[in-house]
Amino acid sequence: MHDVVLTILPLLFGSFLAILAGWTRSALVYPLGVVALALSTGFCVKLLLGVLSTGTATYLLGGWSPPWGIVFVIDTFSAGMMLLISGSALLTYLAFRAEIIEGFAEKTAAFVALLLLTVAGHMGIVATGDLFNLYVLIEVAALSGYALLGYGSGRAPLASLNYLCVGSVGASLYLLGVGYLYILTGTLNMADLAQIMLAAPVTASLHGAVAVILFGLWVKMALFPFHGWLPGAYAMSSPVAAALLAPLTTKVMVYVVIRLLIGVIPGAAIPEALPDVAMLLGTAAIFAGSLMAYRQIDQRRMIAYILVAEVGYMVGGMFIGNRTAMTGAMLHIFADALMTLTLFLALGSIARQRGEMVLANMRGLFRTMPFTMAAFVLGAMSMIGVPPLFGFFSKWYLLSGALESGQYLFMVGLLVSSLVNVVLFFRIFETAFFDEPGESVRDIEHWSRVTPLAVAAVLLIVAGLSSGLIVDRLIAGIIPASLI
Amino acid sequence: MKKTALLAVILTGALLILSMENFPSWGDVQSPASLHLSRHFIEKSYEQTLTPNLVTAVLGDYRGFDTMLETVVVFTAALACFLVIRLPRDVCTPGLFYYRHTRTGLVVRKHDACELPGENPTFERVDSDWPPHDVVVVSTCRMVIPFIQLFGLYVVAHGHYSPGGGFQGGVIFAASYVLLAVSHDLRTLVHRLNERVTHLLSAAGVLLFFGVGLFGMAMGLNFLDYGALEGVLGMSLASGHSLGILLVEIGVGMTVTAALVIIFKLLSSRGTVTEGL
Amino acid sequence: MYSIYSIQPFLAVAAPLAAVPGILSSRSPNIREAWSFAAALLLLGLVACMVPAVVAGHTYTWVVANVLPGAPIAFRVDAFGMLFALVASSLWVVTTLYSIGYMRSKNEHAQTRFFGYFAVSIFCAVGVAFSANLLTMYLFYELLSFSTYPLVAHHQNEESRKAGRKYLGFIVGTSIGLVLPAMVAVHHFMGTLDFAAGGIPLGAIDPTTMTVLLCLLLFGFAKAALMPVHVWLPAAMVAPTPVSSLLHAVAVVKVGAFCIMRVVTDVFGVETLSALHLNDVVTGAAAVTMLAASLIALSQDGLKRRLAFSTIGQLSYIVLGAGLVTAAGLTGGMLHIAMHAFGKITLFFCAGAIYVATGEKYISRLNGIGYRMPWTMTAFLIGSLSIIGIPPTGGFLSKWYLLNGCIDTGQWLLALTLLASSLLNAAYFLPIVYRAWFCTPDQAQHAGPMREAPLACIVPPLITATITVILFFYPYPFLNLARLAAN
Amino acid sequence: MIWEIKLLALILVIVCAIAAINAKDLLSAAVIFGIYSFMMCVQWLAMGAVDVAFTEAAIGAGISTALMLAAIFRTSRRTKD
Amino acid sequence: MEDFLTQLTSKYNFWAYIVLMMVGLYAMIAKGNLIKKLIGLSIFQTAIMLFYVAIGSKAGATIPILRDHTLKGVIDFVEYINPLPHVLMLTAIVVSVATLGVALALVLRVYDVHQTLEEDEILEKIKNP
Repeated sequence: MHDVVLTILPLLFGSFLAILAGWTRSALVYPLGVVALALSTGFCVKLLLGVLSTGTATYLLGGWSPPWGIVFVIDTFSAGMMLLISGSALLTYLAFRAEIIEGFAEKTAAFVALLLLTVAGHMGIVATGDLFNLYVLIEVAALSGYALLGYGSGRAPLASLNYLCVGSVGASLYLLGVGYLYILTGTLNMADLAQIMLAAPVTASLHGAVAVILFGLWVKMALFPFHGWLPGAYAMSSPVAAALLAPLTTKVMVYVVIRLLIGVIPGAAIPEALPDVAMLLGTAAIFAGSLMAYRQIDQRRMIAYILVAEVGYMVGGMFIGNRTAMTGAMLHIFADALMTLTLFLALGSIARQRGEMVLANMRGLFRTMPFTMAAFVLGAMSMIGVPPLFGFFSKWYLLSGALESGQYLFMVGLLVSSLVNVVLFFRIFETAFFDEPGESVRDIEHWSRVTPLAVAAVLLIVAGLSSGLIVDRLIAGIIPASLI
Repeated sequence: MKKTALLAVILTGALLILSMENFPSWGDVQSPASLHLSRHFIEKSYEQTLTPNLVTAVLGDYRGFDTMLETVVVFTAALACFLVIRLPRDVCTPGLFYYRHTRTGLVVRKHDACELPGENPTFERVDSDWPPHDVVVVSTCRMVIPFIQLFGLYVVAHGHYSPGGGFQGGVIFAASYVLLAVSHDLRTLVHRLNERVTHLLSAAGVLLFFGVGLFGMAMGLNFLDYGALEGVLGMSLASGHSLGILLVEIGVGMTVTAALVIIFKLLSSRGTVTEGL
Repeated sequence: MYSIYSIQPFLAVAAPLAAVPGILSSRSPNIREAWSFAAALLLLGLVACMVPAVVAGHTYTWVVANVLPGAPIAFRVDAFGMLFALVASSLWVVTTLYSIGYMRSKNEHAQTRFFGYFAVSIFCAVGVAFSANLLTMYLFYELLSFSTYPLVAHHQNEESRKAGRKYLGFIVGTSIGLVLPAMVAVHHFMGTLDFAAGGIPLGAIDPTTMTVLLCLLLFGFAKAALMPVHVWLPAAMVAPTPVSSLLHAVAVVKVGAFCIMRVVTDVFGVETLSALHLNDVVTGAAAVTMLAASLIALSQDGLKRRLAFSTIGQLSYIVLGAGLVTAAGLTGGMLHIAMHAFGKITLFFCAGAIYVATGEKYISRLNGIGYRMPWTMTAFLIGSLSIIGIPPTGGFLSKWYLLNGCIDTGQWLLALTLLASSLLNAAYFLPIVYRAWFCTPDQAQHAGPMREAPLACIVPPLITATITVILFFYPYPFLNLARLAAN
Repeated sequence: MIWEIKLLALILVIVCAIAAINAKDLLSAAVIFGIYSFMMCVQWLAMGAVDVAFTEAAIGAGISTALMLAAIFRTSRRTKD
Repeated sequence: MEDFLTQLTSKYNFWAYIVLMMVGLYAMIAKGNLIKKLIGLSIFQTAIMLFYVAIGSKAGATIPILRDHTLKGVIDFVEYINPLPHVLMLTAIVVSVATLGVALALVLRVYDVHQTLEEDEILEKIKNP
């Protein structure tokens, strides 16, 4: 009965306890985080199974029924998202054990607490059924994210500050849009709002409200041309924070937009020009992201730019306006999160051995770190879109959907970005394969780092092979029948 | 750059103004915003929570989860500041120590820290970059601060009946400490409320909130359902809710106080938490 | 004729893959190569087990995962797939033997990696052979591209880096850029990618789109090396010889040709293509490639490069057979997959043996080598005869069927092209044989008594040469399968 | 409250906002920002939002300004625009 | 004109929020000083709060604290201002101060690294260290 909320409570509780433990028994901090994340993941699995068998689960927080109180609403898709978030956070947390314990000294407790809070925030964003609660959760997730990304030497604080400014404006715009909707409908609950909006007259203000909300969320998800903060934030920060947040932040925002589009905002309320603008921006994001990625020297920055392109994939997919493309966008959330996780985990392991992530530092990696590189190759192949890895199938749906609606430019964008990804990743592979590692290089692969990475990489294959199942059980039931 | 910015801003503004076309006019009693949810809150909340201040009732009870997260945000901000700017302890020892002769106001500089006798000090330690010291300010603040803190407590406790609540009270309480730091020096504040205490207090505040929520779950109700307090001390359902709000507000107050003090300490001492504004 | 739902195809495909952990974890070379052999024999056995049922006209199917609507990852063994799998698996055994000899005597580095990826490549090739739909085929096609990259770039020097780049650039670029959108489009129009569906019915897609799709798929499967996407093939010759033989005789290029054959027969459908006269596109591209490649081959001095251009030309025979869309033509094309494989692998083995024994790579330096390496050069002669198409070698049969196919449909121009190309084949192979036996050695090391390459390098070409001859007299498993598939 | 006064307060808010972002000295910018927050608080009081006004007075005009001053004290007052 | 004036008077609070918001946004985009940017951000956020509070207002209603005489009887919703926007804005204010705190912390770190708060100077220093 409490499964819905129990997915998030361990994280919150864990973060409070981590602070208490940090000032009393600091050895307990790291295990506490493991327990919290593992509990959360466990409850997510339970929740997913429950939702699969009994349908959408609703939880009334404070016992007040909607629309007066705040509710959590979990359907199959969001249950999958919850599992994705907590699972990927758990893997990251386990993989970076050494960094978390050693790298932060007396700040470990604060770091662990913030990490748990940001995961809780992201999960809450997925779960909540209340527009304003969503805003608060966005801020919980973002604020702790700023801190995690801002911790570091050199340019990390500046990048994070940049992110903070852009992110706050995005969240504020979202808040403004919610205010518009509230003044027009008088409610904040999503289900209630959907009901009222169906009957509400379609006016310029309604269009304005929807446009402002979507605009704000686009800013938050780093859609081109609002992507400026993303590469810096992920490339400058500590590898832990990057590996934790890169798979989550943009994807969760994409999830929010999808949820609003398919569950709350009726088609008539979307301004007519908006889908076209979105397609334009999405396509532009793909081209610009690929181009910029090609020009990067730092490999983390390069992958961050690929993320910009991937956001373009998803935004394009959801605004194409047919069922196939929407399925593709939703599937790509999972796919992109998993492959980003794999890549960043692998890069984190490599960075620990080799320092700065420039191409020259990746010599001979295939020989010295074979398992890490194998996982990296899988992640890269998935980004390129090689079957049977997960990335191929979401790309397939997107291509197919674009073809259905005659969005040929978007199709070209998808293919070009795949090809650019081939070039980008094979640059790395070539260096790692052909060049000899330097004399002084002594790479160590420890099982505790390789295991989470291997799990993530194997998941790419497993999820790819079961993508039909994922679409059938998790996604197909969520897309309204009216979307053809 | 500036011109483009101006143009973009004006364009956005114009679009936003256009989009207000269909808003109900300002102060319209029959606008949807005043009818749907808010009508229910105004008419039912006293009956359900026994709290005349509607804002407190909605904030603490109907939207209690929001409030909890909001507290978590403040808690997060404190941790974030700690993570970002707190310097490692071994770096925090200053190279020079300044001592002031209390009678004459002369300042002495030393390379090592001195043991200062606790009773009747002839010398006191001062910050390296905040030497002025005014008796009037110090004495006034010393007198005012207790009253400010008392007022803060009042605001927390009286939130049910008048404007106020955990946030406002907590902020006022924190402000009193800021005043202490400004009028004396940061070391005095750190001496009263050291880092460990503030961190534990901030965690304890959210934990109190959380605990009220968990109590609801333990009694077989939903998370944060204050109805679980019904029967505790022989309370009715509505006064259980009222009590729940009070407990929660206390938790909020604790966290907000502690968190703001943490942030202020860190910012004003640039992460050393020894000397500062 | 019925379909058997059985895990056998899956087991057969997975057999080489199962050996990979064994190969990688082996401590000593002997154990490692024992794994390779075991897997090769196991694969051959598993494939052979299915032969009787397939020859009888049945098919095996096995669904691995339902990934996309109308396009699961699934295996299906039919006559054509069986033909290719039989070629690939039987040649793997021989190639393994040869690799052991070659790699050990050249003292190559990273042999474990070599054998590991070798097994993966065969896994992919068999996967392509047994695919039940275009998606599965694409899957294994892509995997094959990536898993052969470390083999092509085995030497890890600047030259192989460039070659690897070219190789991947062409193969992956075309498969993602051309095949993927075409596949999506076919799926969009038809709702399925299954080969069993028997092609696109006439009128389902308008002719212009059909033409575009056909071109995309024809040039997208760049492994078939139709001009102008053949550039990768000569470049990839920097690989060690066993790789070249695997790549250019068995796995890679044949996979490309196989894919095109599949596309023509099972995706578009023979009737539809001939009704729309789209087969002319296929035959046209094939004919041009055939002549151009043969002409270029004439001017090559590097032995392996000449063989490479010969391969490009020979692959077009297969594509031509597909484009003829008659029973005889298709039979000829499919049969040519087998015949050319045995013939060409013999030649590559010989080239490798020469290199192992003497270090020579250029034709102009092979004068008189026949006396030093008589066995090798005999095998070479038989292989060349087969490629040219002179009886009693298997190559004659496939060319015979192809010619028949041309004449059946009255395409005299194509028939002439075929004959001209055969003449050119003779023109670039026979001089080598002539030099070997009838020129006086101008290098001192070629003179003197017989000094052959190690036994492991000599036996495989002799085996394949023998098979080439046997196939002329007894071509039945392959011929039956090809006939079955063509009808 | 009389609407003229409300309007005046509103105009004052806007003036303070513009002044705060244009001040040539960060310290004065921060102080003007404090005044801005306080005027905003008066606005809200005029609209009957007592709780919000109270909070804004304590947080916006009080703690925010204090934090900003602390930060400026620890960095620099200089600004180019 | 008449229309416009009635529009203006009936919605002048909404107009004011837009002006403030644009002032804040302008500062965020055009100002190079990091603290100025943060002031802009705060103005931006308070503008939105002003908008929300304006939503809640009702002509002729009083503050949302129930008066004693109505506690026992029937409560008429017309008498009290809509409390919900106030609740939301309380949260938003706290969020904004939290954001400000974190932002200032980051500003301090930036200053530690680059010794300046001007964006163009920082970029200059990054380019030619």
